[in-house]
Amino acid sequence: MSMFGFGKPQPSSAEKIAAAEQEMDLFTDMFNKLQQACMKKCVPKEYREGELNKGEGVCIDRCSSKFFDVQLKISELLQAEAAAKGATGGGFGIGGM
Amino acid sequence: MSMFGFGKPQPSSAEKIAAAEQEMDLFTDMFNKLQQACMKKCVPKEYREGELNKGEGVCIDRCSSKFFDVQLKISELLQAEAAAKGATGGGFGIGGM
Amino acid sequence: MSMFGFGKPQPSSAEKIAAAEQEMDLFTDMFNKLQQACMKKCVPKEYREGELNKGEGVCIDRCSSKFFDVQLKISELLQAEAAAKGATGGGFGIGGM
Amino acid sequence: MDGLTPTEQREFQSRMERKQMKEFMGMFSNLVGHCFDSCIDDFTTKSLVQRETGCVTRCVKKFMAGSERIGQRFQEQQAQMMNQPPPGQ
Amino acid sequence: MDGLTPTEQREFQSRMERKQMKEFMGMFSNLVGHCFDSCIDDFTTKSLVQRETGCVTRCVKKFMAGSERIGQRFQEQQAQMMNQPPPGQ
Amino acid sequence: MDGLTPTEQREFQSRMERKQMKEFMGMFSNLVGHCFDSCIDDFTTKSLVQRETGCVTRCVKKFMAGSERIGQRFQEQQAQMMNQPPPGQ
Repeated sequence: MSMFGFGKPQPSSAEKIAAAEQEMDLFTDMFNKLQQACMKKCVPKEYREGELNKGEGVCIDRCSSKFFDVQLKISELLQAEAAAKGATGGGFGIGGM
Repeated sequence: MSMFGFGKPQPSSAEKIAAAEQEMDLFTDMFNKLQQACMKKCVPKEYREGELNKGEGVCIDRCSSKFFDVQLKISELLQAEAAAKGATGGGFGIGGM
Repeated sequence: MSMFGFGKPQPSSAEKIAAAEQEMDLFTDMFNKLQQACMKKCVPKEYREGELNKGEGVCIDRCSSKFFDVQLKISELLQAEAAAKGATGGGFGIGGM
Repeated sequence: MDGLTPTEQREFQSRMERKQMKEFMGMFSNLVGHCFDSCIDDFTTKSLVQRETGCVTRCVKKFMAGSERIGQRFQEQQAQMMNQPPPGQ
Repeated sequence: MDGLTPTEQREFQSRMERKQMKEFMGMFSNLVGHCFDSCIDDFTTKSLVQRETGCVTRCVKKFMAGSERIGQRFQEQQAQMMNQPPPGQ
Repeated sequence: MDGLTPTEQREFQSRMERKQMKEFMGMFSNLVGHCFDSCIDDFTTKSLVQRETGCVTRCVKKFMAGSERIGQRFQEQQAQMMNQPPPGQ
């Protein structure tokens, strides 16, 4: 990390790397949450068979679709909240106390 | 951790940064645990209303207070345990096996 | 990871450090999962006594043993799966979509 | 954070910003996971029904209200700990 | 990731590889935790009984099938979001 | 960790120390979360009642006893794996 501390263009590319990493982290986190949520809702834990049966597959498709809707809805709500609080930034839990 | 502040400036400031980061991580972790614990104990998951009602608010206040007490109690117990084990350090789970 | 075996010692030792860190992380993660699983299965949450009683101790020993078996079984299944998919790598969840 | 060179201060600040961003993302994904789990139980449709949308909205509002209240208690307790010597010393 | 020097690109790539390895390990330990929790409930023996081994095998297969299906939906949704302006802009 | 320069060794050691501190903190916050969840269910008072304090004390003792026992099994298994070629090779 210390190797990025030298001329002009470099810090900006260190920032780019950090941003790309964070985006990847958010994707992974969201995928994990989605998987956890929809496996719990759609796949019983008895494991009497190794295949997904048709009902489970359809349930997973709908569950994923609703998960994306919830994600979008919540991001809209947070944006509206942030806008209502003005440009003061944060305003959430520990970050914005 | 504060005892490390005396050597040469370069390693010491890297140490300071690391210590400040760790403290911030512990705060965040504790806040998340507290929130998870007290939302679970005090706020039913039906979400028939968007406001915290009076009972929920009072419950959150008392729950937070008890959470801090538990945190303090456990840190005392761990310190007593460490003292009883003498200066051998660690002595817990994976770190001290 | 195997592609790093070529050039001067310095990048290779940074790689070594990273690999040692990752191994340590996996160990910690597995120990935590094991502890969580076997405390849940073997130790009731009432806490009427502070000692592990004999039954709980025996349960923990067997539970740990079965946990290692499951770990081994699953790693074999994943290896077989990877082999069946050929040298295309990945093939799992987000990494191999 | 005294005694840091300007370069170190910039580095520190940028790490703190990344950390806050990470915390915000963690909070967001927890909120999505929690409100989804609490509000969505009908998989006969592929889009949210009105009842579910309403539940999610209330879930977010209540979570934020609770989060704010817990945050106040947390801050008060931090302040109190600062003004008080640790026990047994 | 344009505008990176070759050294930076190597650094970036090696970090991404470590991240993927970490994700794989996280997935592995979650899978072990989940299938253990779902399948193992008999502590009168210290080795897996046949029923448990079978359950673990099916658990892994089903988890992978589910994971793949969810991954497809996830990718489709990412693709769709790319081709669509964000709402309200 | 052979072949490291002294500077690298120091860096490595300091990272390991930070990691151990992080693990200790993670263990601490898990312990607080677990014992709070198991022992505290009465919110008619704002201070711990005697029953709760006792429960927390036993919870910590039992957690540590269990942790130590599981740690022994974990170490034995690691040692055993070292002395045994992996299956199928």
